[in-house]
Amino acid sequence: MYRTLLGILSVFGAALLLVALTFSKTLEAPADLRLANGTEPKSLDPELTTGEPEHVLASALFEGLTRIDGKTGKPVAGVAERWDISADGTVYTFHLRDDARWSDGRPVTADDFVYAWKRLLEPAVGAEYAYMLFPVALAEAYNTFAGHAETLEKQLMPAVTALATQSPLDARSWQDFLRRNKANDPLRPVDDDVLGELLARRTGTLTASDLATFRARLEHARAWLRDESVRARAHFGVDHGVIAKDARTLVVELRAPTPYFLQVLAHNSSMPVPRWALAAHGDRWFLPGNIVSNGPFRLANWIVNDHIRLEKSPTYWGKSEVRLERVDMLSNENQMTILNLYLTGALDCTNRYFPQELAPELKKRRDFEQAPGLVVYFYRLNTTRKPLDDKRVRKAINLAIDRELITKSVLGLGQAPAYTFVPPGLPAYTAPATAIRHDPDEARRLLAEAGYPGGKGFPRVGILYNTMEDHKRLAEVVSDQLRRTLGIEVTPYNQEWQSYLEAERALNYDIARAGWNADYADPNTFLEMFVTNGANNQTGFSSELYDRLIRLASDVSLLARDPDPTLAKLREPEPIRALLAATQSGSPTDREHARERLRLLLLREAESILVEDEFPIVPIYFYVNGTLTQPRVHGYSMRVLLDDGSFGPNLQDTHPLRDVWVDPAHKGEP
Amino acid sequence: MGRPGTQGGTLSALEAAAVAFGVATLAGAAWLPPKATRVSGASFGGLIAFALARLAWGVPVGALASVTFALVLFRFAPGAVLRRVTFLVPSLLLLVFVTTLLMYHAPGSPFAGEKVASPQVEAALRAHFGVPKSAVDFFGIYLRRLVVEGSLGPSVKVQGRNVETLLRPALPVSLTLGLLALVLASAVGLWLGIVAGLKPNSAADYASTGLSAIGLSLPSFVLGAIGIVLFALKLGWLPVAGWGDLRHIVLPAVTLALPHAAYIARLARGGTIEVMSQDFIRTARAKGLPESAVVLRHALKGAILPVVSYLGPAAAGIMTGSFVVETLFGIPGMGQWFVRGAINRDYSVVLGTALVYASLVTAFNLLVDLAYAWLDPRVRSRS
Amino acid sequence: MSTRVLPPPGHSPGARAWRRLKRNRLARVGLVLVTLMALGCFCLPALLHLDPTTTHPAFRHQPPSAAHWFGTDGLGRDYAARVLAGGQTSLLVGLVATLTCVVIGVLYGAAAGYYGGRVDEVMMRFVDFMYGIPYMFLVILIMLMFSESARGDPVPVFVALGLVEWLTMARVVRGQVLTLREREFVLAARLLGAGDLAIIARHIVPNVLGIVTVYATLTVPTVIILESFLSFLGLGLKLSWGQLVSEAVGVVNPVAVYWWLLAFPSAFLAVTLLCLNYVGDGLRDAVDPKGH
Amino acid sequence: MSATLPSPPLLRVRELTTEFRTEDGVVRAVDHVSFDLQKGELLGIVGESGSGKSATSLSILRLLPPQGRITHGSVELAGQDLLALSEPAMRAVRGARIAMIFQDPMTALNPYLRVGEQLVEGAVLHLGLDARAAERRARALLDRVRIPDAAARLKSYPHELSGGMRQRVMIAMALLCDPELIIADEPTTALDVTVQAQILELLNELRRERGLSILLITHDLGVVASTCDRVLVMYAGRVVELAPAAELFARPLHPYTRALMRSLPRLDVAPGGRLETIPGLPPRLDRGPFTECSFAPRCRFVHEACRVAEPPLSEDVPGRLRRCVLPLDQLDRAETTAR
Repeated sequence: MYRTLLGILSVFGAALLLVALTFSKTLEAPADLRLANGTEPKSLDPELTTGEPEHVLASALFEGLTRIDGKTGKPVAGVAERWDISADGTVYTFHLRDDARWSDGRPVTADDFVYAWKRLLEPAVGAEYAYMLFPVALAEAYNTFAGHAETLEKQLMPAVTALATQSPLDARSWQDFLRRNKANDPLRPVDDDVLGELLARRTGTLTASDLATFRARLEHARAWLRDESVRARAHFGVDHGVIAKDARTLVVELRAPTPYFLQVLAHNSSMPVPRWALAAHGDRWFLPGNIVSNGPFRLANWIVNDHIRLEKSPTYWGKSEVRLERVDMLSNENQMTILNLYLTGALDCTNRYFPQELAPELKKRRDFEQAPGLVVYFYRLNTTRKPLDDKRVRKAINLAIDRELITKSVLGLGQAPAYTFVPPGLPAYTAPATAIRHDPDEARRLLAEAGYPGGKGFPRVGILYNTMEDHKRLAEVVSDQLRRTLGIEVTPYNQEWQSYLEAERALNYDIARAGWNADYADPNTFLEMFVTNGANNQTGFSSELYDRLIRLASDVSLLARDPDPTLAKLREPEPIRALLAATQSGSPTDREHARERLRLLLLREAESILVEDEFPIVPIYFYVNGTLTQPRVHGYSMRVLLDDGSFGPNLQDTHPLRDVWVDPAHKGEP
Repeated sequence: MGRPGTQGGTLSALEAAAVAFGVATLAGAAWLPPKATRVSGASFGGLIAFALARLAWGVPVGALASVTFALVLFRFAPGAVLRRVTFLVPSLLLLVFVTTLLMYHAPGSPFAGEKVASPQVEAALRAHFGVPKSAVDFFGIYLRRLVVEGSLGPSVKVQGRNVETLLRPALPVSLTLGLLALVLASAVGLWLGIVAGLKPNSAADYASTGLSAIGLSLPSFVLGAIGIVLFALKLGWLPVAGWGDLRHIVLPAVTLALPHAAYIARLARGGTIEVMSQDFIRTARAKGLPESAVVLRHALKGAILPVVSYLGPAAAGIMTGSFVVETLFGIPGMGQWFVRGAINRDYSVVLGTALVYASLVTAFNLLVDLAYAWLDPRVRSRS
Repeated sequence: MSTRVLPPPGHSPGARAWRRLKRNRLARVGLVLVTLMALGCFCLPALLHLDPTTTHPAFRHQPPSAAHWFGTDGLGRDYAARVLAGGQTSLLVGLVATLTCVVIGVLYGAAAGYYGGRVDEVMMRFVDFMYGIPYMFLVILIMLMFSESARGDPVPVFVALGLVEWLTMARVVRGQVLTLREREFVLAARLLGAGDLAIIARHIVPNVLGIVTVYATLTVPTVIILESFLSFLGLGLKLSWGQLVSEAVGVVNPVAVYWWLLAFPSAFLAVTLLCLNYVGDGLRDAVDPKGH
Repeated sequence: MSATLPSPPLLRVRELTTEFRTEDGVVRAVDHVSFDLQKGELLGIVGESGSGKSATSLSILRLLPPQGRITHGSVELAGQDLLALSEPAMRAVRGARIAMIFQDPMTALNPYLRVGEQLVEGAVLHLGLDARAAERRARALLDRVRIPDAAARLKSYPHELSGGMRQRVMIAMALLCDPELIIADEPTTALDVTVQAQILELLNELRRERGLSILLITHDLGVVASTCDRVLVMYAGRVVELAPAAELFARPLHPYTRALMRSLPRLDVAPGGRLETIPGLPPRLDRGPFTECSFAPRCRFVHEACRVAEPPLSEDVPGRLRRCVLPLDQLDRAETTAR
């Protein structure tokens, strides 16, 4: 029997030994700053990352031509020490710093950028953020045209051939066919009026000859796309688009003037990558031991699912400005854990990862800071499904929701109720008039008009959200409001992320929660997605005018060709007509200025289609970002310094680590 | 359409046939004659040893080691063990295949991001990560990687890493936590249960019943949350979450152990009461043995037998229960991969964790069976 | 004759078990409490006109009061209504999943035990194989597969939980059947020419019902706990005790203490699970006084 | 009674009363039982199951299960009151001075321990032997109880031995510390008939060889007849008759003893004759205290006097005790008419 006891004891001993072994790892020196950084980063490859945690890390490890300044939130000189912009705003010449160095001591050269950008745009690499560089000439062609040509050849053309047997075809099935085959995406870059007319046909029928024309035009489009792609591959990075003049001079040619381009250059997608490290380690080049970086920090340690340790880079050109020696970025998604870690002093900054449900309580604390963000929270309505295919129903839903109550009592962080789609705060963009408001009586009237008086006969609809407590709470409130105001049965239900994405894309939902985060500070990032069959549209919403407005906004010179048909359909054509005239006269700066204002007005007209006529979406609120930060941490602010010396909100919630410091006097304080 | 998930729940004929074949193989192993079972058990054992040894020492040494191991198995291992091992390999294969099918038929692809990528990007990613559109093809690729390259495949969602590199640091963490919880659960459960069983209806009995009640009636994450409030937030004795020093392991291990401790206490109490009512205990007392000797020498073994047979399921429960605790306490263990892999559709991660879990559970069950045989001579002589 | 010599109690095994169960104080209390709990969850909401879904965001996080016995949650919903409604689904999931697992487990176990030999070995190896699959994993995958069409319907959860919990039941039943099939009455039935199905249905199944009842009683709490784990991962039911408890655990913090959010559903859950466990234990002792 | 015997008894049991708490109330399993056991004597205790024989033996060793309690009486071993001893002192008696052999050697031996381990522990404990000496002693004893290949058997587990072997191991275990008294509780019940005889023979041999006193508890009158010096008959927790074995079998004085004997197969009765059974069942002991003769409901000689009160034990024949009010001649007469 004593042997049994001995056995039990030895198991005990073995377990303890294992514990000891696990913990015998060398302990790190304590960090100056410990930040919550959300979920475990999937990659540190600046070109391939997509998530917020990865973005934060990439911005600390790498530096682009420009970087965002922590104080002003504006792009300032990064690897590029200065730059010249051509008079028409389409050619940027960057002069790289002499002392910009990789962490292995090599200089950062213009070639590194050319290499990185070509890599970003290389279709086989599969970078999701490739489109960030699309303002650069040939970039889009380089990245997508070959694929588009292939899609046309392998998918769309055989499908059209097969469809030809069913002609004549009514326009509804035609649009259905186009949506199913995702026909618009590959054809969007193709400038062909005949194709455009056929794609946009929503009434009448399509005859066999229409389809034959379409097929012939597709053949043309395919050939054009292929040729353009070949051209782009031959010239991009060599003598067109982006050119390394010498080791320290980089010339970038843009397709059209892009006011936010310097901002784009600070984004991780256009940061340089060390080509020798990639060659040596393949897709593991960013792991500890392999990584070479050029930013203010370097990677010291990476404990998966626990934390990433950054330390100040000794080769960074601006190292005298970097005041943090060691930073721990915690990988944890559990908001309550993060809050509790913060409150017990194990964390210096919660970032946005605190429980939203406690927002009203946390708001009262002095170490809590907040600022509106460029994010809109909305519901997609599936316009292809009954009864949501009726815009009166969609409007009724929009009117039945009490956004005021939601932002004040459910969210409570000071979020603004959203009656339009584009978040406020973007310079020079003013929101259009909107029909969305809280009006239960009108909502009931509209629903009755649509044939569901008092909700009678209204089929049960679901609100789909991805699994997360905050979305759940909101879906429950919204469904309750709809139920009580309209008398309709609404069931909130969740799916985890990947299923949810799948369901949204396949239009396999009635109402679906969504959020959209600005890629860059411009309304285009919000409005572009609702073009007909756009990949991110996902509502089935389709409006010819909307599509035309978005296209015109991307190149306002197109409007000058034949303005009247478009202007006739607009709500406020007069200011647009005036600006159109201004783009053709006056000084180049005036013209440039007029073009920009015209662009924004066109986008505004597009937005008004969403919120005044069609309602494919239900905007709910505009985000407020907040954080709890220990008082000893400085430079981690939700406010930025504006040009006029006053402070404004840190709209994109960016906090470059190089500009953060810790007050040593505060050390030791919990 | 293109994405695997949209096929819904229907199995293709090929997939169904493959599952049927797998089940048949598993069944066929039961009809192997003893000699063949020895051969297959030993060779499978060698195969598994090779898979592990190759990771540690590389192919040539690994091969040598595994051949030696197989020969040793063939020569010395008990038939029952070899029989188990014979079933193990087809089981694991079937497990991989069935899991692959489930993953492929679940909606959503691993390549869907928030912003829609073009079909070409997805195709490039599929080719790069070796995740074709058909489950059967994927199974083939996966097996080839496993057998030829000795790799569990690249993670789709955590770029630049193979599943084994992800799991290697996580496994000791989970094993430490799990083993500690198991030891804790056994120690506390046995102690309470035996004390309670020796004196039913005494204060000790009520105390242990009370503890079991708590352990049985609340999900572990509630216990963990209460622990956090009490010991981390109110008293400040222990950290809220994280991993790094010994203080970090206390709350998670206790949280994980408590429900099992409760169950073990119940089993041990029952076992003790039963053993103490046996005739041979009276015999021992009639010899004039002091009560301590009666309990330690004569009763303990019998009392812990039901507990031992529960250890197998308990180990499985602790391992699969660990991700709740790991999530709650932010511990970088296996469980997180397991859940996140399934939710992200990170196919290789899911299969890798499933394989590791299944092997661990099987190995532990085998150990438990051996321990049982060691403790109970009657079982030993029967097998 | 004298009253001293009593005839032996000539009751059926079922009646004897029932008598023993009634003598077990814990089991008796448990049975009463569980019954009360079920009655409360299913009848009280209708009687008291409690509505678990109507939100009043302005009145959120109210501590218990006369108006709201259990306070209100983060959306101002009456928490008593939610706890009771959650109880309905929790009890239902326990019941339905257990039924599923009983049906599969009894059929499978009976077949394995009855045919024995190699058939038994194969069937049991398959059970081992299933044990080898971490059960949570199976649940997650099954739920993922159904989540699209189900829209939060609890049925996939029922199915998923039933599908993973039948293994133990199958093992227990098989063990019983292995001994039963050697018994005289089975041999007699076979000599009389009864077919396998008839024997299983008429002789085997009724004789394992006792032990099946016991394990079924113990499966209910297991399933309820399992569902709470799923809820913790966001994969569970929309409104169940497990869901409420895991939501409450999500707001455990020192800033604002909403104790009622955790206390009430936990208490209901704990009492129910405990009672079910005691009833199960009592049943086991009653059906099989010698234990396992 | 003591006057008829020369030396003071080894074991002296007086008014021993043991009660059990059960689900249905308190049961008096042993009810004022008194008897003496002389050195070297073999006393048999006979009775149906549930008559209190085993409870008596367990009471002597104070090994009652937790729900049992000795409520009254005394047990003296060589003049020392065992019931007054402290628990450690009592442990020094168990195994060393009084050893016990249980009914079912299958369950009485610990299945998880080797025979050797179980054998030697008593010797180590009581005799202070070291492990090797204890093992030598155990081996010698196994030889003595005629277990072949004793050394190997020490390494065996109980389930590897046959029933008879196991009982021999039990006997060896009992003999290990040279006790003065062995209580054998139905030592042969679980064994084959042929083995039974061997075991009884062995016990008797050992008694003679070592001057042991043995208390043999059995329900088997045949066993008693062949081995015992004196016999105590118990019914419903009480002594109903006590007599030297030969006399008891020649002329049982209590209707219960007579009924018991008639239920035995006998060689002096023509084959084919029917064995008798005792009608009814023993009383349920939870119904006490007795207000009538406990055997009355089943007694074929029952009359009014039996219903009035419990009859006392009386020495109607010298050297013999019985608990019956029926005059001896009436009993004999009734017996012959019944035949």
